[in-house]
Amino acid sequence: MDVLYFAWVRERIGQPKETVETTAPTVRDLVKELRGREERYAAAFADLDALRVAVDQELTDFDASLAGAREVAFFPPMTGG
Amino acid sequence: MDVLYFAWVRERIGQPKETVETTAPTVRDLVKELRGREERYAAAFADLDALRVAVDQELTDFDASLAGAREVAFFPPMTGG
Amino acid sequence: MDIRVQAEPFDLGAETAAFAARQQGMGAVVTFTGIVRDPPDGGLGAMEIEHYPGMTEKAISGIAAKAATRWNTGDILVIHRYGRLAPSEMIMMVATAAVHRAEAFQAAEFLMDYLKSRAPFWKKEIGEQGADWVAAKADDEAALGRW
Amino acid sequence: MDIRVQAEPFDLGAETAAFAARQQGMGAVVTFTGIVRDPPDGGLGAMEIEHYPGMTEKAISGIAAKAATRWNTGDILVIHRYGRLAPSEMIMMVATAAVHRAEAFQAAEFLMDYLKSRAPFWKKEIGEQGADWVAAKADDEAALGRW
Repeated sequence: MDVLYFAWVRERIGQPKETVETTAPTVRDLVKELRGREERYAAAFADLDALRVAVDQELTDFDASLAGAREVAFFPPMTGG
Repeated sequence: MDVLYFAWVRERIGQPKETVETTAPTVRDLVKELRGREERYAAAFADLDALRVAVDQELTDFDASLAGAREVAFFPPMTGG
Repeated sequence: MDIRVQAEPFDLGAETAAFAARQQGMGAVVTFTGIVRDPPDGGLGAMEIEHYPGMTEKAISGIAAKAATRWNTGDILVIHRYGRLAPSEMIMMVATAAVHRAEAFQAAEFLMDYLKSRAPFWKKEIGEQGADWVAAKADDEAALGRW
Repeated sequence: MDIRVQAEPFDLGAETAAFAARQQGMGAVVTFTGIVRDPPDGGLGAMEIEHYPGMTEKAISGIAAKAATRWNTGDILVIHRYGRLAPSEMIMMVATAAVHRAEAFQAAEFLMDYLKSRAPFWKKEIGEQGADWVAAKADDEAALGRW
């Protein structure tokens, strides 16, 4: 599964994209796995309220299923316009 | 005093402007005088709710004083924009 | 404040670009353009716009000054035409600038609501069957209530 | 529907004029333009806009489609830039057309409210003292509540 990071999440993780082998059933489970990996993940995912998530380029929430997902992206609240 | 007419008021009166000698203290008194003149005035001023008035180019109401006024204009509700 | 009442057409693109370019420290520009509609039934041949020279400029300046005080706008542009206009011709435009988007939108809507009902213009629709003065809408008068 | 996500500048005047010219039977055109502000204290050196290629276009198309359904708009144009922008450069624009003015204004405000908080763009302000990601405002999230 491709995992993408944007804005300060990308800066904390230190890369824009990586491929992750996971059987995590939901986004929240994936976040738990990533947090356990390295300090930079724990830092990036410290406060889920400050984060948003998209699965296959659709905005969703942390309880969303990852069944069949090809791409998950984590980022702060958007500031377009 | 110059009296101006616009839109369908101008069409009913048959002219855009005339000079009127009057001592009418208010717009309403002036309207009474004009109504008494000729049928075309009575027709134009039949329904005051359908009319608006400006004294010296400021929108006002029919009870406005004419003391010192140089120009009075009668017209239907505006449809700009 | 740039207020123009004219018979001539105006160049919406050039006016919008020039307006945006001359703003300083503004984050938002809003424009509104009113166009003579060509209804599907093809009834409208032309629109004739009458106005009250002298009072028109004063009334629009007063409306723009109120908007500028209320929303701390950067600048305001109003161009309004009079005379005979064909379908799809532009009748008028306003442009507003402000630091934030909500202010620019509100100032533009305020200007439009007041121009509709408080600036001395009258529209006449000229069709094949004759000509009719456009009646003021209760909605337009009611719209002023929100400001 | 014309949606463009690009690094290049756009020509506000030409886009606005072309948009208005291609509408049929519409009485109202509204445009909004967002500009990089140059604050009075001169702190802002540049703005860097990051986005999520692929999702950005999808998200904007979805927002525009919602607006078009809700207000029966004539057409919708959205141009949004990414990359590094200097103060007074234009960040983005939207244009809407509708039969009546209220619909054109509402569609444009709806687009802006949703673009602010639901399209995957992130702004970073780059000053002399360093760079900071712009924080999302509670106001912007709250603005969605009105639709």
